[in-house]
Amino acid sequence: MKEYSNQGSQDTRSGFGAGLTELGRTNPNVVALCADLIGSLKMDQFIEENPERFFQVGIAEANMMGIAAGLTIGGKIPFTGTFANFSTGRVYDQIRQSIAYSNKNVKICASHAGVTLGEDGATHQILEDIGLMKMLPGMVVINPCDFNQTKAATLAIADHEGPVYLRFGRPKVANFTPADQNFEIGKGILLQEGTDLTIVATGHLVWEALEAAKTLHSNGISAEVINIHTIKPLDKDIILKSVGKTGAIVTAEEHNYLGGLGESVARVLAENNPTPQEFIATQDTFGESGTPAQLMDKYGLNAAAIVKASEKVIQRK
Amino acid sequence: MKEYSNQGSQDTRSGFGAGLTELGRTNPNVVALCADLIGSLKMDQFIEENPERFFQVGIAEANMMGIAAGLTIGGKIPFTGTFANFSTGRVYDQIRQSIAYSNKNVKICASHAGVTLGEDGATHQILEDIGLMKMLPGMVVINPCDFNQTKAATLAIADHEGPVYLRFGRPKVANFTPADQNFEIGKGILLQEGTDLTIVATGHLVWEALEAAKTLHSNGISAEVINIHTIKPLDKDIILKSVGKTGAIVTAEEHNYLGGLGESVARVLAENNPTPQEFIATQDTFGESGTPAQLMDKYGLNAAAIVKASEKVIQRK
Amino acid sequence: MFNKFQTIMRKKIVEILILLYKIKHMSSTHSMQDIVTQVRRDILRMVHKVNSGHPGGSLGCAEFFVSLYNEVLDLKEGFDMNGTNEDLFFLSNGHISPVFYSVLARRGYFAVDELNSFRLIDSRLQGHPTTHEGLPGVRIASGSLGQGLSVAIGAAQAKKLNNDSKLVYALMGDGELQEGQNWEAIMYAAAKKVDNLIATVDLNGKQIDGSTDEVLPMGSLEAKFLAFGWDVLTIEKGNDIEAIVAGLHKAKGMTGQGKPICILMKTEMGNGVDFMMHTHAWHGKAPNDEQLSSALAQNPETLGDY
Amino acid sequence: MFNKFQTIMRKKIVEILILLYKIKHMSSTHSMQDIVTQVRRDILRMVHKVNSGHPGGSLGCAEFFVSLYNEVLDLKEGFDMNGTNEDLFFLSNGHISPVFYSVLARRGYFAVDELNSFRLIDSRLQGHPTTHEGLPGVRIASGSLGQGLSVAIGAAQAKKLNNDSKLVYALMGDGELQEGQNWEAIMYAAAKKVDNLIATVDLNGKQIDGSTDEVLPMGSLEAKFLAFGWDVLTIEKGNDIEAIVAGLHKAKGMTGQGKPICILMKTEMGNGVDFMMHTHAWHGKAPNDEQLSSALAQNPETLGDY
Ligand SMILES: Cc1ncc(C[n+]2csc(CCOP(=O)(O)OP(=O)(O)O)c2C)c(N)n1
Ligand SMILES: Cc1ncc(C[n+]2csc(CCOP(=O)(O)OP(=O)(O)O)c2C)c(N)n1
Ligand SMILES: [Mg+2]
Ligand SMILES: [Mg+2]
Repeated sequence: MKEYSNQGSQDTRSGFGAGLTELGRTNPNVVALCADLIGSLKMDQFIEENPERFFQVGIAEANMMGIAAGLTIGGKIPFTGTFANFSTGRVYDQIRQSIAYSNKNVKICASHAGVTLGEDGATHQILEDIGLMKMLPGMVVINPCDFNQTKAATLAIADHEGPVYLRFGRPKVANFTPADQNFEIGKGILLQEGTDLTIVATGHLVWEALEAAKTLHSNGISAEVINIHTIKPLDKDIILKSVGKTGAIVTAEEHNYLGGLGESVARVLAENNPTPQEFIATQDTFGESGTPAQLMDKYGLNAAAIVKASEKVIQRK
Repeated sequence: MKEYSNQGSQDTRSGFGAGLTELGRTNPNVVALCADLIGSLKMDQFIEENPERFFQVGIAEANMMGIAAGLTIGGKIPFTGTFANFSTGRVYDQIRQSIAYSNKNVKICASHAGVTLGEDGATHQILEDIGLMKMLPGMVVINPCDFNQTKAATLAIADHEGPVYLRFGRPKVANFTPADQNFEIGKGILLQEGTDLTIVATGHLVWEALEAAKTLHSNGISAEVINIHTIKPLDKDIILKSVGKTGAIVTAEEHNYLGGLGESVARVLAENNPTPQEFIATQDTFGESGTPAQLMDKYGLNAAAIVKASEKVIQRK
Repeated sequence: MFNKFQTIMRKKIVEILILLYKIKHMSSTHSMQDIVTQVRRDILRMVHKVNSGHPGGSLGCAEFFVSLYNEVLDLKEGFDMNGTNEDLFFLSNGHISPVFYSVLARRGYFAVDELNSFRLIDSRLQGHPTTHEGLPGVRIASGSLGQGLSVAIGAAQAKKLNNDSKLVYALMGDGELQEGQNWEAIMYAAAKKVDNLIATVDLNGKQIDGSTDEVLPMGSLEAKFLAFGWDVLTIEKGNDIEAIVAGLHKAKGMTGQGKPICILMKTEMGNGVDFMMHTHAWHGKAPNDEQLSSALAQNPETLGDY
Repeated sequence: MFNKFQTIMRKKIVEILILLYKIKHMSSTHSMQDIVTQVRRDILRMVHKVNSGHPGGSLGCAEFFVSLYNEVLDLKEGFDMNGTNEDLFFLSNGHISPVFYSVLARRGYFAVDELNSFRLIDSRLQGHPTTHEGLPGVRIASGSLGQGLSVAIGAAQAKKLNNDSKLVYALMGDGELQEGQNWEAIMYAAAKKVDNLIATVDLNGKQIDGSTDEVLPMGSLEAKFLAFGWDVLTIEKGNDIEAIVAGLHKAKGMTGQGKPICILMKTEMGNGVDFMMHTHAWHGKAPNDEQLSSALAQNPETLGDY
C-alpha cells in the first residue's frame, strides 16, 4: 500500500487564501469580492496587497454574484467569497441566470461547507451545495481534499474559462497531497490501488477513505481509493475502469446522499455498468451544533463508517 | 393492455387552480400568496371568493416565502404561487431555513416547470427544481401528471402536515386519470403491467410513457409503466418490485438528468438491486424558446425518445 | 370599527402601563438591571465554554431582551407554537442566540441549567435558534440573515386574520439590513399596512468585517425607513433599560394606525464588558479564561449562575 | 486627479452634445420619431407572429431605446463582450426584449430580418435576452427580474479599474424594484460611489397583476432613491424623444460626482397603440390579427418592415 502522511493539519480555506494571494501577485485580472466574511475566507492577505482589486459587498450575496458577473464584462476574473450556503442556496437564481446561463467567468469560492463547520449549526451547514451547483449547465464543481490541493485548485480555476464552484471547509484536516501538485480539473486521482472494492471520495472524506483503506487492508480487504476532487465534470473513466475491476463501490462525501456525488456516480454506473454501491453521506437530515469530529462521527462521515460500508458492499457483489 | 383515454386536454396549473378553489370553500385555514402572477397560477377564483385570505406580495419571492412561514404560526396553511424557478432557485435559502428547517406547514406551488413553458425561454424554464427541493430534509416533492391528478394532489397536500413542493406546468396536456381519484402522497401508481422493462415517469412524461408503452407493445416489447407523482418520499417498493421482475428501467422526467428523479432511482437501485437504466431527461443544457411540442422533441422528452431508450435498455440486460 | 376601538383601547392601556411602570420604576429598575447583569454572565460563560458563538451583539442587546421579556411583551403562561392571544417576538439576527437563550431561560421557558448545553452536540440550544429541536420560546429558525422580518410580517398578518389584537415584535441587526429581503419586507409591510408590528434595529454600527461604515456605509436608516413608509422612533440610549422600556411603550402606542413601526436602537456592541466595547472584534469571538474572569468580575452574580 | 479632469471634460462634452443635438434637432427628431414608429411595428409584428411576448412595456420604452441607441450611447463599431471604451447598456427587465431586439437590429447589431426568428426554436432572439446564443448587443441574460442593476454596477466598477471613462446604463421596471436585490445594489452603488452609472426606471405604474398601486404600492421612488444616496432626476415625458434625450444628457452631466444617477422615467405602457394604453392588460399578451391590423394602421411603415 502507498503511504500517505499528514504534513501538518491545516484548514482547506487557508489553502484557498494562499492560492488567492498568489493569484493576486501573478494575475492582474483576478479580483476578489466578499460579503462581510473576509477573515473566515482567508482573504486578508490578498486584500492587503491588492486593495483596489477587492470589493467588499457587505451582507448582500445576491448583489455580490451580479457584481461579479458584471466585472467579467470588463475582463476581470472575479473570485467571490462567502460561506457555502450563502454561495449557493442563497443565490441560486442569480448564479443560474447572471453567471451560468450568461457563461460568465466567475469563480464562486465557498468556505464552511458541510457539517464540519461545527458549532454554528444547521443554518450554516449546507449539505446540498454540490447538488445545487452540479445541476447548473456549464458549472464546474470542485471539492479539494486538503490545504495543498485547495491551493492548487484555486490557481487552476483562474486559468479555466467559465464559471466554477470551489468548495472548501473550516476545520484543520490532514494535509497529505504534494505541495507542488498540478491540479487537473475533471481528472480523478488514483490514491490507492485495490481489487475488492472502489472507494470514491471527495473533500474531507478523502483522508478518511485512505484511513479506511488501511483498516480494510489489515482486515484482508483490498480497497482502491480515488480522490474525485471534481464532481463536475465527473471523471467517468477512472470510476468505470476501477469498478470494472472491483465490482463494488462506496462513495463518500460531506453532503446529503440526495443529489450529491453518490447519486452522480450511481447514474454513471446505471448507464454503463450497474454495480452495488453504498453511500457515505448524511442521510437526508439537517446538521447541528457540535465539534467537527463529533459531527463526522454522529453523521457517519468518517473512516469507521467507510469501513463498515465497504464490508457491506463486498457482501452484495 | 389497459386503455387510457384523454378526457380533453387541460393544463395542470388549472388543476391546481381548481383544487385551490375547492380548498377555499372547505378549509378555512387555507390562505394563498402570489408574487404578481395570479393569472398564470390560476388563483383568480380563490381570490374572488376569499379576498381576505389572499396575500399579493408583489415581485418579491423571498419575502413571500418568509411571510408564508409566518402565517403558519397563526395556524394558517399557506399556498404560495409563482413560476417554478422563482418558487425554488430564487428562494432556496429562504425555503431551507424558514420553511424546511423550521418545519413550517407551507405548500410551495409552482407553475411553468420545465421546458414546456415554451417561448419565454431558459431563464424561466427551470430543469433543476425537483433536485433542489428533494435535497431539503422533510420536504415532500410532488409532480402530478395531468389536470385531475394535480387537483387531487392540491387537495391532498392541505391535509399533510409539513412543507410540500407541488410542481405543475403551463401547456395543455392529456387529462386521463380519474376525476375522483384519491391522491396518496408517496405512493406510485402502476398504470400498465409489463415484463420486459419498467418505465418510471413523472409529470408531463407519464402520458408520453403510456404512449411509448403502446408503441413498444406493437413492437413486441412489454413495458410496465409507473406514475411516480411523488419524487420524495420515493416509493421504493413499487420500483424495486417492478425492476425485480423486468430487470431494466427507464426513468422519464422534464428535468435535468443531474439531480432529478432519474438519479434518485439510480441510487435506490444501486443500494438494492443494480439495474441497467436509461435516463429520459434534459442532458445538462439550458432550455430555449419554442413551442412545448418542439421543445419536448428537441430535448428528447417524448414517447419516441422513451421508446428508443426502452429498446436500448433491454439490450443492456 | 373594531380596529378603531382597538387603537383607542391600546393607547389607553399603554398610558396606564407607562404610569404603572413609572410607579414600579424605582423598585423594579434595579431588579431588571440585576437580570441584565446575570444575563451578561450567562452569555459570557456560554460562549466561553464552547469557545464559539457571538458575545458582542448579545451583550449589546441584553438590556433590550430583558426589557422586552420582563416588561413589554404580553405573554401567556407556557409555550405553544401558534402564540394565539399573546405577543410574539422573532429574532432575525440569530447569531445573538446567547442573549435570547439566557433571557428565555431566566423568563422560565426552560430550565436555566440547560444553558450548559449551548452549542453542544444533541442540544436544543443550537448555535443559531431553531424550532427543529423544540426549544420553547423559539418560533422560527434564524442564522442565515435577512429572513426574520418577513416571518414576523406573516405572523402579524395571521394575527389580523385571527382577530388577535396582540402585537408582533422583531429584532434585526444593522448590518443585516444590507440583505435585500429586508427591503422587500419593509416595502410590503408599509404597502399592506401591517401596523401590529414593531421591528427594532440593533444599531450598533458594526458587523463582522468592521464598522458598517467601513464595510458598506448605509447612510441614514431613519431616512430609508421613512421613505419606505414606516413610522420611525429612535432609542438613543439602547443600553439603558428605562429608555428602552419607554421607547417600546411609545412604539406600542403608535401601533394600529396604518403603519408598521421601526425602532432604531443605538447600542454598544459588547456592552458591559470594558474590553469588548468600542470594537467589532467580539462580534463572533469567545473570551479565553483570563478574559472571562475579567469580564465576569465586571458583572457580579445577581440571580445565581446556571 | 484623473477623475476630476474626467468630470470636467465630461461636462464640457455634454454641453457640446446638447448644443449639437439642438442644432441637429429639427431634422433629427423627425427621423428618430420615424425609427420609433418602425420599432413599434417591429414589436407588434414580432409578438403577434409567435402569439407571445411582452408588447406593453416594450412600446412604453420605444422612445427611450431609440434615443439611447441613436443619440446618447457612445458606441464602437461592431460588438465585443467586454465593451472596452464604449458605453454599455444593461436591460434588467428582460421581458421587454422586443424593443431591445428591434432597436439593436435597426442600429446594425444584426440583420433586421433576424427579427423574424423572435421566440422561435433555435433562435438567437430568445424570449428573454441571453448571451447564450451569441446575439450581438447583449452582454447578460435577463428575464428573472431584479438582477440587472447588480451586473451593471460590476461592469461600471470594472470600467473604473480599467481607467475606462465611458459610462454604464441600465433599465429596470418599476414593478421590478419590488425585488430586494435591487435595494442591495442601490445601497451598494451609493456606498461605493459608483458614479459612472445611470440607471433608468421605467415608471409606467403597472405590472402583471395590475397597477403597482393595486399590487404593492411603492410610495415615492424618488424619496427612496434619495434616501439611499443616489442623485435622482425625473423625466416627466418618458415617451417624448426630446425630453428623454435632454434627460439622459443631463444625467450624463451629473456623472463623475460621487453618486450613481437614477432617472425616473414616466412612461405609458403600450404607448402608440390606442387600445394598449391606460391598462396593464398588454403587459404580456400578443394582439390577434385584427388587433395587429388596427395597431399597425396607427403606426405606418417608415424604415421598411423586416
Ligand atoms: C445570509 C448571511 N450572510 C452572512 C452571514 C454571516 N454573518 C453572520 S453575523 C454577520 C454580521 C451581521 O451584522 P449585524 O447584523 O450588524 O450584527 P452584529 O454584528 O451587529 O451583531 C454576518 C455577515 C449570515 N449569517 N447570513
Ligand atoms: C424574479 C421574477 N419574478 C417574477 C417574474 C414574472 N414577471 C415578469 S414581468 C413581471 C412584471 C414586471 O413589472 P414591471 O417591472 O413594472 O414591468 P412592466 O410590466 O411595467 O413591463 C413579472 C412579475 C419574473 N420574470 N422574474
Ligand atoms: Mg451590527
Ligand atoms: Mg411597470
